[in-house]
Amino acid sequence: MILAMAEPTTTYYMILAAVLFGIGATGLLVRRNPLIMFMCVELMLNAVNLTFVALSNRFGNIDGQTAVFFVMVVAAAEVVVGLGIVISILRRRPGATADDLAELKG
Amino acid sequence: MLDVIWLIPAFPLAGFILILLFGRKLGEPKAGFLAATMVLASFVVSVGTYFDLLSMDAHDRHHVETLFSWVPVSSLQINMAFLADPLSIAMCLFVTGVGFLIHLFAIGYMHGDPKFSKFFLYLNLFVLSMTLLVLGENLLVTFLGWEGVGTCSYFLISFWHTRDSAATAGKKAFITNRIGDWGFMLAMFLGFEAVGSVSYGTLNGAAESGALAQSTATAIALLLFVGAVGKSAQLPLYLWLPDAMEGPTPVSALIHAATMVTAGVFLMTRMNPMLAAASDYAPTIIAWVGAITALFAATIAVAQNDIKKVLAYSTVSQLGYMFLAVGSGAYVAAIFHMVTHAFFKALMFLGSGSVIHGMHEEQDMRKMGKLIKLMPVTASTFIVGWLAIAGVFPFSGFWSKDEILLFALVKSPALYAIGLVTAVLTAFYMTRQVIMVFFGEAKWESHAEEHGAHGEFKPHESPPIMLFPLVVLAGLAFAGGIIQLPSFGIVPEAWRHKLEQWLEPVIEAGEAHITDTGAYDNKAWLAVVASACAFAGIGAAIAIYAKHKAKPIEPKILADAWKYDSTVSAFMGGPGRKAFDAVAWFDKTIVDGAVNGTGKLVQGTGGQIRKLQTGNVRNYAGIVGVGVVLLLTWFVLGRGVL
Amino acid sequence: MSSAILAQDVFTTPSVEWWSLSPIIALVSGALLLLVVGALTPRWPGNCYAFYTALTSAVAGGLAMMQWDDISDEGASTLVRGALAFDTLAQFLTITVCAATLLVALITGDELRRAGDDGPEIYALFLTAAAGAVVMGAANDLIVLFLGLETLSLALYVLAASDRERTASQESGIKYFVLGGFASAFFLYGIALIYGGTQSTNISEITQSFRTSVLIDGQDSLVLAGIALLIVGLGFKVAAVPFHVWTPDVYQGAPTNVTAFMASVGKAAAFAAMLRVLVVAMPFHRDDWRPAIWVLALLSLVVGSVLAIVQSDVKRMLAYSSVSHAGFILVGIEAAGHDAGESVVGDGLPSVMTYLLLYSVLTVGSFAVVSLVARNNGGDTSLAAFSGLAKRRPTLALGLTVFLLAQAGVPLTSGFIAKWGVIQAAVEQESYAIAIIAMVAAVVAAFLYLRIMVSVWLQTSDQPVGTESIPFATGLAITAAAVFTLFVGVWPDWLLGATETVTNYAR
Amino acid sequence: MVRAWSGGAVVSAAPVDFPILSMLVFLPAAGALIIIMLSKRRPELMKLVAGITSVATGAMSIWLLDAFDTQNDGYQFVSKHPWIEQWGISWHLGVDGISLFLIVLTGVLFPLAILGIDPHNEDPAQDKPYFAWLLLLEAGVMGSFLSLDLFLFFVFFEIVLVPMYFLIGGWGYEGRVQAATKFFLFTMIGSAFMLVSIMATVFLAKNNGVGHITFDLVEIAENASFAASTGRWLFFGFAVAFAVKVPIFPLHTWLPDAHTQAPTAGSVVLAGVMLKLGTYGLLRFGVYLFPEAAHWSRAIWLTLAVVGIMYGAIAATMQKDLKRLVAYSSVAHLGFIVLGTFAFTTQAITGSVMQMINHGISTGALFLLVGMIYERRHTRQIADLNGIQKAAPIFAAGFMVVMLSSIGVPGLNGFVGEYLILTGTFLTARWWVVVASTGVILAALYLLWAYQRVFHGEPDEANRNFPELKLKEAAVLLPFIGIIVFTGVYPKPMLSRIEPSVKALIAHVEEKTGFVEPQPKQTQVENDE
Amino acid sequence: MQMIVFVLASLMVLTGAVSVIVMKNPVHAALGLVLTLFGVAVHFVSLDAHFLAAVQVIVYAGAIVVLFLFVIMLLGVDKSEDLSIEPFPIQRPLAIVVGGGIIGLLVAAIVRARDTIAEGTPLESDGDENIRALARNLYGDHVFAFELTSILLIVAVAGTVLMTRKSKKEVGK
Repeated sequence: MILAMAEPTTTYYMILAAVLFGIGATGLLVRRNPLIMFMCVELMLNAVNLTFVALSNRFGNIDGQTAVFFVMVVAAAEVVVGLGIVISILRRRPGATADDLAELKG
Repeated sequence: MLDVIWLIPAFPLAGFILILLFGRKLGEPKAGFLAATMVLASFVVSVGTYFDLLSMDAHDRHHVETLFSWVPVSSLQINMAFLADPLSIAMCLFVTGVGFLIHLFAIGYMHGDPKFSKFFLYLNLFVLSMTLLVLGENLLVTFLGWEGVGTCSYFLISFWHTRDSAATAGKKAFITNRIGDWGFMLAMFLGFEAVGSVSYGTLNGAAESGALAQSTATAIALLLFVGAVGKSAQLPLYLWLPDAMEGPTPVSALIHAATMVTAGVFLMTRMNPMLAAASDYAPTIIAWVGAITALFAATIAVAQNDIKKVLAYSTVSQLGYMFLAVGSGAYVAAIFHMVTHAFFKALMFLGSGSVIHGMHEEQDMRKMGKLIKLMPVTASTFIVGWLAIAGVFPFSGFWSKDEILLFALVKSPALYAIGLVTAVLTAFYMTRQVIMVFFGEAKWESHAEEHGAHGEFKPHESPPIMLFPLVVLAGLAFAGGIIQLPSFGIVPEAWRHKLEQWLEPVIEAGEAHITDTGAYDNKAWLAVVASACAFAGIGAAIAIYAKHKAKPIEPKILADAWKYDSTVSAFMGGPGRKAFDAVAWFDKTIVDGAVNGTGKLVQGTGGQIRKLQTGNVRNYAGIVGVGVVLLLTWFVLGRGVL
Repeated sequence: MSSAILAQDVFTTPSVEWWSLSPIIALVSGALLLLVVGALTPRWPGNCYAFYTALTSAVAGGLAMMQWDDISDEGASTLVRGALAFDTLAQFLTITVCAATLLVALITGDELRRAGDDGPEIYALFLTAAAGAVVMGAANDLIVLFLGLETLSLALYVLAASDRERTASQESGIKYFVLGGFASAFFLYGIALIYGGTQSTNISEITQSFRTSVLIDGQDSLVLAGIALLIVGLGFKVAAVPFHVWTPDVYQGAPTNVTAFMASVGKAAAFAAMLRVLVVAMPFHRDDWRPAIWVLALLSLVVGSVLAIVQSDVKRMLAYSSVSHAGFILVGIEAAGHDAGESVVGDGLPSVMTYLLLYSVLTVGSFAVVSLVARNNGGDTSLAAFSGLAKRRPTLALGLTVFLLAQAGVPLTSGFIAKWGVIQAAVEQESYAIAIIAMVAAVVAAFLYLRIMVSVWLQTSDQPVGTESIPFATGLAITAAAVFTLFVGVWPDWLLGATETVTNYAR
Repeated sequence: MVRAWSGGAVVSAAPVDFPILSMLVFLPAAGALIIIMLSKRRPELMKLVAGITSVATGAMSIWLLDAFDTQNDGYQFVSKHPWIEQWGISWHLGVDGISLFLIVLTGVLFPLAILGIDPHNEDPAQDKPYFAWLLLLEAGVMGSFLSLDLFLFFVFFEIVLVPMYFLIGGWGYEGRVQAATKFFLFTMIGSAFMLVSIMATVFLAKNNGVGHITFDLVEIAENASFAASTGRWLFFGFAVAFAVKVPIFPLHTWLPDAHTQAPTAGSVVLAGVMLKLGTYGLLRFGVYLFPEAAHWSRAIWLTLAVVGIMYGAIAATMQKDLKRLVAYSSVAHLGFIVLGTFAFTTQAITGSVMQMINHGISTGALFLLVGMIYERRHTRQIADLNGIQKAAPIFAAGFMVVMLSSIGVPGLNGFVGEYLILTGTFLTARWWVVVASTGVILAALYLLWAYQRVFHGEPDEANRNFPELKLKEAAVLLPFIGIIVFTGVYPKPMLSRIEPSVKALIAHVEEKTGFVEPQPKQTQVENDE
Repeated sequence: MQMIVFVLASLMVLTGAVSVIVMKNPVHAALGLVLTLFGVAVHFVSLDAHFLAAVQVIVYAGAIVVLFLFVIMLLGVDKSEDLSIEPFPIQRPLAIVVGGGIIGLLVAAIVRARDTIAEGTPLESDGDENIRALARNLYGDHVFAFELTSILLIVAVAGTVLMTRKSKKEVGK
C-alpha cells in the first residue's frame, strides 16, 4: 500500500481546495437555477475553508480556523439574504431562471 | 511755402471730408465745385512750392516735411513725411492741374447723375491719394497713396455698380493691381532688411554710395518694377485697363490716362539710382517689357470700335513708351512724355466723353461720323490731341516721342525699330478714330431710334463747362513741348532742356549720357524719320477710311486683343476655379471628415462593446471569470512562476 | 494539573478603545435603536425616519471629525488588538461615508413616502451598511475587512431589490447578489492565499513579515495569487472594468436613492479598502500590482466613457460614467503605487481620498435630481424625460448642470479639483501616458454630460409633463451638494490640507 | 530689461492700491450673479444690469490704457494672493504690453455686443441666461488674458468654454448643438494635453532650478531651465491646446461651424477675443515659457502659418455662406499672426500683437454686419443676396470700410499689423514671407468677389427693400470704424505700448537660447534736414 | 492511513461538487452539496480542526442545506432544469476555460510555493485544546471581528424581513 506510506502534505489539501473552487466557479457559469448558483458559491467558500484549515494546521496557527468560523457565519448570512431575495422574486414570477432576468441590458 | 506742402494733400482731404459729411446737402453742382476748388487750391500750393524750389540752388532742391512718426518699431522707423523735390513737385503740378480741369469737366459730364456728390467724393479721395503717392518721402507713404489710388479706381470703375460689367471691371482692376503690390511690398521688405529703412533718401543714397550689394539692388529694382507693371498696365498685367473704361469718362481721363497709371513710371524714376546700381539686365528687361507692350497694345488699338477702348489701348501703348524710356535710362524723356501724354490723352478722353455725352451714351464709333459739324469745339480740340499723339511737328507729342526714340536707339536698334513701328501704328489708329468719329458720313442717323431719342435725333455740343477744359488742354497739348526742347540750332539756348535741368538733381544718378553717341549726332535725321513714320500712318489711315482706297485690315484676333484676356479669364474660370473648389472639397471631406469620423468611430465602438452587456448574469459571471484568469495569469505566471 | 489548566486559562480580554470606535458604535446603535423602536411604534409621521438617519450619520461623522485632532496629535494607531486602524485615512473615509449617508437619507425619505412603503428597516440597513463601509476603510485585518465588506454588500443586495413594485429592482438585486457572492468568494480565497504566504491576516503583521523575510521572485507565488484575487474582489465593488459588468444593470434597476448610496458609499469604501490592501499592506509588491492597476484604470476609463455616450437612459449613463470615474481613481492609486510604503510619498493617496469625497457628494446630488425627474415622469429616467427641465424647473436644471459640469471636470467645480489631483499625482510619478489617456477619456465622457445638458436646456419635452415637485429634504440635499461642489471648486485649500495627512496611516 | 520680466515684473511701476485687474474679472462675474438672482419676470432688468456692468468694465479697461506706464516693460497693476497653497497656486494677475490691448479690446467689445446686438429671444425669459452667460464669458476671457499663474490660466481657459457652449447651443442657428459640441470637445482635447503639460512643467521646474512647487508663470519662466528634449515635449503639450484654439491648420474645422452657427454676439466675441486666447497663449505660455522649444520648432509653425494663410483664403473664396466665408478668412488672418509670433523679431511680434487687435476689430465688425444682413434677410447664402449697395448705400459703405481693413489696405488698421509682421518676418524667414504675402492678393480676391455678389448689381425683389443702416446699428458700428481708421493712420500710441514688452520677451528668448535677433544693416546716408 | 482517508474524502468532495453542477434536479444537487460538505468535514478532522468539523456538519449540512431544500420545496422549483440546451453557445466553453484556468493557475501557484511555505509547530489537538485555542483567539485577537458578525447577522435579519414583508400592493390584493 503505497498510499498508506505517504502523508498528504498541505499542498495536497490546497490543490484539492483549488479544484473544488474551480468547480464551484464553473458551476456558477453553467447553471441557470439561482438556488444552484448559490450552492456553487457555497462550494467555493468551502474550498476557502479547506485552504484555511490546511494552512492553519501547517503553521500551527489558529487564526486560520478562526477565519473559517467567520466564513461560515458569512456564508449563512449570505444564504439567508439570498434566499430572501429569491423568494421575493419567484413569488412574482414562479420558475424564473437566471436567464429570464435580463430586462436590464446594454 | 515748402513747409506747408502738406497742404497739397490736405485740401483734397478736406474736400473729401466735407463732401462725406455734407455731400448730400450740397448736392449738384455745389459738391462738384467744392471738390474742384480744393484741387485748384492744392494746385496753387504746388505752384507756390515750385517757385520756392526754383529760387533755390539746384542741389538744395530737396525738402523733407515730417508730420508725425507713423510706424515706429525699434529698428524700423517710418515717418509720415513728404518730400518736396523737383520730381515730386513736377508731378504735383500736373496731377493737380490736370486734375482740376477734369473736375470741371466732370461737373458737366456727371450732370443729373443721382450719385453726383459721391462721384466727387471719390475724385477728391483719389487726388489725395495721388498727391500722397508722389509726395511720399519713403516707400511706405508712397505705398499708402499707391493703394489709395488703386482703391479709388476700384470705386470709380465700379461707380455704376448696378452694371455687372462695371462691378467686375472694378474688382479685376483691384486684384490685378494687388499682384503688382505684392512685388512692391517685397521690395520694401528687402529694402528694410538691406538698409534698415524705406525712405528714398536712405535707399537711393545706399545705392549711389555702393553700400548696397548689386544683387540686392537688382532685386529691389525688379520687384518695384513688378509693382509698376501692375499699376501702369504693362504686359502681362495690363488686362484691367481696357476694362476700366467701364468707369465714367472723366475717371478714364484722370486716372487711367493722366495720373494713376503713370505712377509706375514715377516710381521707377524716383528709384532711378537703385536701377543704376542694379545689374545691366534689369533696365534691359524694363525696356523690352515697355517696348513690347507698346507695340502689342498699338496693334490691338487698330481694330477697336469702342471710342474709349481705342484710347485705352493707346494709353497702354504710350505707357509702354515711357517704360521703354525708363529702361533706356531716359528718365527725363519718360517724365516729359508722361506730362505731354497727360495733356493730350486727357484731352482726347475728355473729348470722347464730350462725344459720348453728345451721342447720348453711344460709344461705338461705327455709329458716329461727321460730328465735326455738330460739335466743332470738341472736334477741333480732339484733332489737336490727335496730331500731338501722332507725333506731328510741332505738337508736344513730337518732342517727347522723338527724345524717347533717340535714347532707345542708343540702347538698342531693335528697341528703336519697335518704337518706330509703334509710332506708325499710333498715327494710324488715331487717324482712323478721328475719321470714324468726326468725318466720313454720319452713321448715327440710321441708328437714331436705338438711342431712345424720341423724334429726330441730333448729337449736340457739350456745355461750356465741359468745353473749357478741352480748350485749355488742347493748348497744352499743342505747346507742351516747350518744357523740354532739344538742342537744335533754331531753338534758343535758354529754352533748351528746361525739364532736364529741373529734374537733374533727382535723376543724375540714373540718366543715361548719350551726348557722345552717333545717334545723338544724327538726331536731326531721327526726327525726320519719326515724322515720316507719323505721316505714313496718317496717310495710310486716310487712304483706307476716308478715301476707301483699300479694305480695312481689322482681323478678329486684333479686335479680340490677341485672345490674351479671354485666355486668362478662361484659365481663372476653368482650372483655377477647379483647383479652389478642390481645396474647399478637401477641407469639407478630408479634414472635417476626419474629425467627424473620429466621433462616429468612438460611438460605433461603444455600440459594439455594449453588445457584451447582454443582461444575462451568467455572461457577466463569465466576463468576471475571464478577468480573474487574466489577472491570475499576470500575477502567477507573469510575476510568480516565470 | 488543574492549576496548569487554570494557568492556561488565564486570558486577558483585549482592551477596547470605545472613544475611538465611537463613530461605528454610533451608526450601529442608531440602526439597532431604529429597528427596535421602529418595530414597536406605529409608522413615524412625516420624514422622521429620514431625519433620524441623517442625524445619526451626522453624529457619527461629527465624532470622526472630533477624533481628527487626536490622531494628528498622537499619530496613527491600531484598535482592539490591531483589528482596526485609527488614522486619518480611516477617519476621512468615515466622514465621507457619513456625509454621503446623510444626503442619501434625505432623498430616501421622499422616495419612500411617495411609494408609500416608508419603514425603519431600509434606514437601518443604510446605517449598518454605512457601518460596514466605515469598517472597510478602517480595517487593519483582512478578515475584518471582509466582514465589513459583507455587511455593506448584504445590505446593498437587499436595498437594491427593495422596491418590490418594479421587477427591474428585483432583477438588479438578484444579479448584484449572485455576482457579489461570486466576487467575495474570490476575495476570500485571496485572503486565504495571503494567509498562506504570510501566516497572518493582520495587515500590520503581513507587512512586518515582508519586511523581515527576503522576497525571492516567485517564491511568494501564494501572496501574488492572493493579491490578484483581492484585486478581483475589490475591483468588483469599485466597478473597475472588467469587473464592472453588474454596474449598469444594478444602478439602473435599483431605486435611485440606493443607486446613489452604492455609487457614493459603496465605491468610497471599496476604494479605501483597496488602498488598505494594496498600498498599506502590499507596498513590497507594488511593482507587481501597479501594472495590473494601470490596465484596470485604462480599461475603466475607456470602456466607461465610450459606453456611456451610447446610452439613452440617464441612470445608466451615470452608471457608466461612474465606471470611468473609477478609472480616474485607479489612476490615483497607480500613482500611489510608485512610492507606496516609503517615508515620503507623493500625492497619490491624498488625491484618491479627495476624489472619493468630492465624487460621493457629486453623484448623490446628481441622482437626487434624477430621482425627482423620474418621479415626475412615472419612473422614466430616459434622456427624453429630462428634455425641457430648464423650462419647468430652472433651479433644478441649474443644480443638475452644476453636478454634470463638475463630473466633466470643468474648473471652479469640485470635480475639476478632484481630477486635477489624481492627474497631478500621476504626472508627479511621471506616468504621463495614463494621465493623457485619462484626460482624453474625460473629453469623451464630457460628450455624455453635454448630451444631458442639451436635453435639459436646449430641448423641449414633446409630450406635456407636469412640473417636478421639489420636496424639502431632497431640495436640501441637492442644495447642500451643489453649494459644496462650487465651494470646494473655488476654495479647495482646506480639503487638500486635510487629505494631505492621510499619507501617514497606521503601519 | 530681462529683470523687468522677473523681479521687476512683480512690482508694478505705477502701484495702484485699487485692485483694478481683479475687478476686471470680478465685475462681470458679479453682474452675471446678479442677473441669475433677478426674477425672470423682469426681462428688461437683465439687459440693464448686463449693460451697466459691461460698460463699467470697459471703462476700467480704458482707464487702464491711460494709466499704463509705457516705459515699463514688465507686468503692471500686478495683484498676487495665495490661493491653493497646497499646490503652490496663487491668484496672480498682471498686464503688460502684450496683454494690455487684448484686455481693452475685450472691455470694449462686450458692451457693444451686449447693448448693440439683439439676441431675438421669442421668449423674453431667455434674456436672463443669455446675458448671464455673456457676462460670465467676459469674466473668463478677462481672466485668461490677465492671469500669470499656469493653474489660474488653465482655469479661465477652460471656463470660457461653458458660456460659449451655451451661447452657441442656445441662441445659434440650425446646426447649433452639433457645432457647439464640436467646439467644446475639440478645445477640450487640446486642453487635455496642456493640463498634463502644465503639471509636468511644474514638477520638472521644481527639480530644474525653481526648487519648489509653484504654478507661477514668471517664476518658472525665469528660473527653470529644462533639458532641450523635455522642454520640447512640454511645449508640445501647450502648443496643441493653443493650435486648436487659434486655430492652426489642420485643427481648424471646429471654427467655421462654431462661427457660422453662433449668434451674432457669439461670433463677434469668438472672433474678436476668444481666438486670441490661442495666439496670446502661444506668446505668453509658449515662447516665454519654452523659448528653446519654440525657436527650435519655428520652421514647423511658420510653414503651418503659411499653409493656413493660403488654405484659409482659398477655402474662403469658395464658400457659399457669407458668415462661413468670414470664418475662413479668420483662419487666414490668424495665420499671419502665428507667422509673426514665430519670426522672433521685434517688428514681427509687435505686429502680431497688433494684428490680434486688428483682426478682433475688423472681423468682429464683419460678423456684426453679416448678422445685420441675416436679421434683415434671414439668409446668409451669398446666392440669395445682391444689389444691396443700391438699396442701402450707407450700410454698404460701412461694410466696405471694414472689408478694406480686413483686406489690409494702407491707412486702415489691418495694413499696419500685416506690414509689421511681414517686414519683421522677412528678416528671419524670407521665403515664407514671399509666399505669405501672396495671401494679401487672395484676401482681396475672396472679399471683393463676395462684396460684388452681395452688394453690386441690380437688386432683385427680395433685396430691393433692404433696410438701410439704423441709427442704433450705426452707433454700434461707428466705434469699430473709428478704431479702424485711427489705428491705421496713427498706430504709434499702440505700438509704443506694445513694443517694450515685446523687446523684453525677445531679450528673454535671446538670454535663454543662443538666438540673436537679426537687425537690418543701418546705413544712415545723408537725409539732409 | 492518512492518505487513504484523504483520497476517500477527496473523492466525496469532488463527486459531490461535480454532482452539484451536473444534476438536473435541484434536490439532487443539494444532496451533492451535502456530500461535499461531509467530505470537507472529514478533511477538517484529519487536519485536527475538530470543532470546525462539527460546526461544518451542524451548520452547513444541517442548517444551510436544509434551508436550501426547504426553499426548493416552498417555491416548487424542483422541476429539473434541462442542461442539454444552452442558450449561449459560448457560455460552456467559456466556463471550461475560466474554471480550468482558475484551477490551473491556482495549482501552479500552490505547487510553486510548496517548498517555501512556512512550517510551524503543529497545534496540540488532544482533548478540548482545539476549542480552547479557538475560543481564546476568537475572543482575544478577533473579538472585534466577532462583534462585527453580529452586525452582519442584524443586516441579514433586517434584510430578510424587508424582503419578505408584503408591500402595500400585495397587502391590498
